[in-house]
Amino acid sequence: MDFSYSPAETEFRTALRSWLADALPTGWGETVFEPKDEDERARFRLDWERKLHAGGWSGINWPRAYGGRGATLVERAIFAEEMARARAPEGLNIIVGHNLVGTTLLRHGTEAQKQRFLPKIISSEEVWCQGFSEPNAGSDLASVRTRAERRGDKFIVNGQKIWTSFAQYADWCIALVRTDPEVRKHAGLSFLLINMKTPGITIRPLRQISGESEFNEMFFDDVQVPAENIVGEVNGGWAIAMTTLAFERGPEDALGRQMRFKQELDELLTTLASLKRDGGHVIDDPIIRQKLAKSITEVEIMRLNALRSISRYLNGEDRGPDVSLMKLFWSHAAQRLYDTALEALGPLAPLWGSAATAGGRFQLSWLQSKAFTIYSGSSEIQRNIIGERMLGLPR
Amino acid sequence: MDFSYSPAETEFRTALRSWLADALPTGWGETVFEPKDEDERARFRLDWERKLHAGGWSGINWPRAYGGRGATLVERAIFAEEMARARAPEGLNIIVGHNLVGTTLLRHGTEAQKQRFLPKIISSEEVWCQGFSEPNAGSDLASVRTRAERRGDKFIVNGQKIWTSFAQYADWCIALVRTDPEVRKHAGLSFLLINMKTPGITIRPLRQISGESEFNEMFFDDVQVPAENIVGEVNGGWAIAMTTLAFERGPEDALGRQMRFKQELDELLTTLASLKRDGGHVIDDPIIRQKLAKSITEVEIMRLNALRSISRYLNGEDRGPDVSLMKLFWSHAAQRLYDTALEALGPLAPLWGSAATAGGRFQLSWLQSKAFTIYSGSSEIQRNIIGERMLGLPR
Amino acid sequence: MNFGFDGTQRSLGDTVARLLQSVPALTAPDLDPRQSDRVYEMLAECGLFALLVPESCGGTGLSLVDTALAVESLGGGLAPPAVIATLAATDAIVRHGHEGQRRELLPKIASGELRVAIALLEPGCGYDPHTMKSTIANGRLTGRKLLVPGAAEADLLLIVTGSGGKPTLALLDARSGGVATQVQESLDPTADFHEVVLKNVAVRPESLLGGASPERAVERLMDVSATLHAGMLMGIAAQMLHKTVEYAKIRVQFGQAIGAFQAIKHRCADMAVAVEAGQSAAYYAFWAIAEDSSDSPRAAAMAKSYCGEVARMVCNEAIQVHGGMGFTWELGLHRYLRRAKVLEHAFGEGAWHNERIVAATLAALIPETNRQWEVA
Amino acid sequence: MNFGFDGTQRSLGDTVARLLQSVPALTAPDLDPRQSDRVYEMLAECGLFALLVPESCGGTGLSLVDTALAVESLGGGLAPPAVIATLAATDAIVRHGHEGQRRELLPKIASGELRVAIALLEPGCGYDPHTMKSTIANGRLTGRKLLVPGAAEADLLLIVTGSGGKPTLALLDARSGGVATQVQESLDPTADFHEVVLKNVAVRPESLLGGASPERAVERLMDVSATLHAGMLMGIAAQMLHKTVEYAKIRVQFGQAIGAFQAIKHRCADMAVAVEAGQSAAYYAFWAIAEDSSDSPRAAAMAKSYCGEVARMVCNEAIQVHGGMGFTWELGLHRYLRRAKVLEHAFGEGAWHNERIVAATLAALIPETNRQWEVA
Repeated sequence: MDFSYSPAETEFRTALRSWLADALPTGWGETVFEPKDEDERARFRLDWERKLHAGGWSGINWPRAYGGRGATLVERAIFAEEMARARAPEGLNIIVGHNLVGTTLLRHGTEAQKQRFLPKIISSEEVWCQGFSEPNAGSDLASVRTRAERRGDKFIVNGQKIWTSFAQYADWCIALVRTDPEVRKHAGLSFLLINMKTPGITIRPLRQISGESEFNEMFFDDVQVPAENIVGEVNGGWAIAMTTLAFERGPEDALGRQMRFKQELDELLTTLASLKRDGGHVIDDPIIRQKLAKSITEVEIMRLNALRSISRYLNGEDRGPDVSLMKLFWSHAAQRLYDTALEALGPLAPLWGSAATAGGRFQLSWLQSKAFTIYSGSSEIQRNIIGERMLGLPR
Repeated sequence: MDFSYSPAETEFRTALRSWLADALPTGWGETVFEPKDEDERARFRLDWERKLHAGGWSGINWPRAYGGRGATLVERAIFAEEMARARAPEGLNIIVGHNLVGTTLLRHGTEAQKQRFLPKIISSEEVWCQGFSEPNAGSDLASVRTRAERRGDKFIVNGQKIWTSFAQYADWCIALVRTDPEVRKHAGLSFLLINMKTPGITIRPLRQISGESEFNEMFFDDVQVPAENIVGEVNGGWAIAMTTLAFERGPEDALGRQMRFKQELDELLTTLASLKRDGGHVIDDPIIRQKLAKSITEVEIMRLNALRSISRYLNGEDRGPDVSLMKLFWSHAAQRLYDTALEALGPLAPLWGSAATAGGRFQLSWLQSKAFTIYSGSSEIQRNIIGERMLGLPR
Repeated sequence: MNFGFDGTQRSLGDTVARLLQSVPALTAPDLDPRQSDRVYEMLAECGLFALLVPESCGGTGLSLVDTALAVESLGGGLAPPAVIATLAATDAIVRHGHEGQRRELLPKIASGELRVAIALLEPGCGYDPHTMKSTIANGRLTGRKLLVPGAAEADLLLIVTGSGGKPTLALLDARSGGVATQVQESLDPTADFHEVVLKNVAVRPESLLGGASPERAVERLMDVSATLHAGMLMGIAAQMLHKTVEYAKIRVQFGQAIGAFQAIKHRCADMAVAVEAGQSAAYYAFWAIAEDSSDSPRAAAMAKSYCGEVARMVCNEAIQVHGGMGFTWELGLHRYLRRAKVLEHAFGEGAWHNERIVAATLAALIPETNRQWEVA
Repeated sequence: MNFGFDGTQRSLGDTVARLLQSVPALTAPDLDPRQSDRVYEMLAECGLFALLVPESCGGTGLSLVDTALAVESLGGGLAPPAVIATLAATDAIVRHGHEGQRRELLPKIASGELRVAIALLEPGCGYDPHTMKSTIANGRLTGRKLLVPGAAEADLLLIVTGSGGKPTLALLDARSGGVATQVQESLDPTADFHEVVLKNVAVRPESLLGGASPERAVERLMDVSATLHAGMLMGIAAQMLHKTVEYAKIRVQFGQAIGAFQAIKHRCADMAVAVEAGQSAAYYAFWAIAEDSSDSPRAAAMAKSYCGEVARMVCNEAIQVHGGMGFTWELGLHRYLRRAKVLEHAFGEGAWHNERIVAATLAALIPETNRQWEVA
């Protein structure tokens, strides 16, 4: 075990840190922030990703052949830390494009698919979305009903998807579709790459309880998909989707999220240090300090859990149910963090927007956090996976 | 809704209070306590029950015909409160004899059985134990295998029971036995009354994690039970056992337990008020006070939950899954209470016995509390009952 | 002794619940504070505001405990918090108003003609009425009040403030000179919160409540408000439990209703236990404050603290069991989540009331002299 | 950067685990403090006490992080806490002992010839070494120490005490004049706790640790001990998880293994998440104190607080899943429950360390001057 860094790793960190100092606007994270409007924010994040790419900091751990720089997993972790330190913006294409589509294609795509798609993911020229869940296939994902019928050199796709993040900004979609309705439900699924500009696709934004519309419903009406845009074999989609989900819940994702939670926790601590109530500083309230200590510890453990998984992969182990452990932990810990934030804000916690402490960011995050334990595989699904695949308990 | 008492109820309370003042030894609960030795304590409790009976305070809500005084449920509740106020000892025969056997016989016994058994329960001349669970029939109680074969005017009983409270002091046992192994498992059970002096019964004490041996294993080897000692019909035992369990978990039981938790909580508060640490009183620690507040509230709610159920019965409703709500609540709340007690005792919490704060009673109770969520129907079973029978969720 | 409600009490609860159900906008997903404009009038028409007014003043002459189920229905139906502010103010005037206030105001409150808003919170203060910065000096009240529900529509403001270093209650015309009211953005815009700025507002002695013991009037207002909030919170929790159980019966995954899975069934059972326990605490508090029982401050504190925790847990679990649908705007569960949160933070959160619970319990248990014992 | 253990580290863990398994009495149900008499010697024979001793003093010259898995095995195997007291004392002598102490004591510790007991707690005090009542004055130490594991068998006592108003460490012969040792009854008799009464015990200057900065030696001892305790707690938690999962696979009710029921399966999953998280915290603390990283006090505090909570939760759930068998004496789960509890209360409970975590975090995050900002 060794948490110290090699000279090469330290050099990587220094280079990134100095690049970030130049690339981010002056006053970033202190006086300058992301746009509030959702569409503007999406454009802002896409611009930021393109800037990262121009600087050579996009998809760093991908092979050089597809535009990456072949960075090690440790460098990937340093990357996450430095982004956190600089409070750099999140990306629009990171979660689906980089983490899901990229990694899935690297494992299961044909060489032609890799050549066609990977460079444009890394450059963020093409944004991706994920069409897996359906109204009746949520936790029970293998029940997807969206049909893809083979006609000549095309698949004809009909059906409905739901919870599609950023579909409104996406150029492409990975979709899990049913190609054989006659067989056992897991055995009749395929994995398609669908151009979002194809006629027959309708998007309807879904508002969340936070008021934002990160998610969408997607309707496919006789959508034509060229046959070469299948990943893997026909009816072999389930196993590929499982790879995708393992990356969705993996340490790369967890480190990115930890970055954001750490920023918000630090902001909470500095806010409470300056917030006065009944003549004292809120930060000095021993009851609140106990809860803060728990969140400080849990946010640190989020990072350590992710680093442990990365180290397991470095030491030759495969991705497995460890990703479910990680997701279950961070999702519930983050909910506790925002519950604590609102408790600490006290009598004025109900205020929203400009009148609220810290501009209402903790209230918004609190609302958003309610979804953490549901999306990307609900806590119930993660517990099944851990119980059965890791602990070996019977189904 | 009315928590005030009628003149008759107030008179009942006054009479009981003055009787208790006379009946309990001087200094009771302050300088005079129950014996520490388990056998001595059992005898002490039995003596106390007989004293209660002599004073006319035993089985007060039973019909006069069987030795009770036909008290109302409200008087029953006042009784529990006054016993708590006086820190009166628990009884040995209350939980099984009075609450389970008595109430079951009152509902399902023949007149002859009532005449024979009830007066001796109320007088504590005969102590009872409960032979329901078996090593392979715990949560899955309907799986009992102890066989009872009819031979002439007798049942011949063979098998093993477990978790039998106070079997070592008991004169009689209620037993759930299999009389028909061929039918569906719930349909082949009968409910027997077994004299513990019958040849063929062996008792082996089971030590609990607290070091005490409240429970036993019981082995039946060709035990002869007169045929008239069946309650209800042959193969009709399951429904009767369910009545018994509803009383085991009922408000009478809950009020008795609440009595003890309230005593211990008060003892904890007075202990912490006099306990000094680092120059201050432990009771002034704001972090500990938060946890104490929760336990104070929960112990009060235990009482209120029980009173609500009693009021439901008064208002004509039947006993139902409300008893599972009550048991689930008090068992977990009591565990939190003793966890809080040990936390509050702080660095010296590991001490035991005479060296420990308050003589180590909180440490013993903490150990004992681990069983609360398991016996009398585990929390998992209670949740099934509430989910299915109260909320109507599918099996 | 009977810890159950009688026919009249139950029927009041049902009436209010049905009436609110007839206004779909109340529980609609969108956060429009105006969607409930008509509700106050409807509730007045059905006699809600007359309940606590003595018969001699044109009311029904019931006690707070009679309203417990009605308040629960107000909570579950997402009635605006301004409604319970008027109920709490009615109790304050009945118990601590002088003859003039009772005679003049109560009949108009009973008929729905007068609405009262309660102003407690201030910037930089907690919930303790002793620490408020606003004060009455030389017959003038100056201060700044936050998160006052329904202040813009209110005819009267019941203001928790200080006078001569002691907490007091001033009952003022909302249109008095020097009163400025402005909408405040909040987590639950439908709670209709306002900031009220008070600048040298004239306060005549006859506008004060509580006569010679204004502190008792303030304490009672806090306890009554805490209890009413606890009741509202339990209404939300019961409603969330109900919706969750119904959803678990019809939502199918893996070939069966999700309510058959223990992961869901047992969670629903835990929600039911929490609702039962919270109701026990809330109902007892209603009884205790109605009877002015000596333990009523403690009972109110227990109810507010515990029911806030219950509502929080139940709302979170309700969203979780509803899965993806749970966090959509359209299903509207967020309305209950938001409302529960703002009620949790009104008239004392858990930690604040917990401290009061311990203090009250110790005061009853241990005579002050014993507190100084030491253990060797 | 590699947050994994190498072959040597893993093998050390396995060796200790196997060695302890060969002593069934260690985990037997009965609470006999003597059941583990031979264990100290066996561990010495396999070289455990040489690990932290520099090669120049006859040891293996490893660092604390190398012992993390071995400490976890000590926890899971219910090795007596006296074992880790000697390990913590070894670190104290290596880092803060003077040349004479190092040269004289370390070789004998390495060989198992010398055992060290650590005395911290005092009546009426908390965990803070600054508040101890025992003191050294005029070369004489007087005080009373409680819950000292293994004091009767120890050759040396490492005593946290005060001198000139500051915390300091005295390393004394356990048989010095004025030292009286007596067994203390405890929740876990197998932890072998003693009371140590010190009456005018002679303390020569060369018996002190830490040279010019004794406070740093005390702080380090607290952090090292907290971390070692966190490691032991995780050993218990991992062992309880393992036993619970194995039981859930074989115990049949309602016609299937209970591990198939979500009520049990999901609880096991939550236990696994807790164990993973606790190990993350504990392993990082081992690394941080081994490297003397600037965040090591915070890392140790996090590990002790969090792992105490994890072990508590996992032990409770383990008993629950085992049902009736869980609370029998014979199955012996109570041994782990008791041990976890006494370890939780040693070298700082959760609340105490939580306060340190917040203080350390704020100190790093906010320069002191900023603490005085006010919000309008």
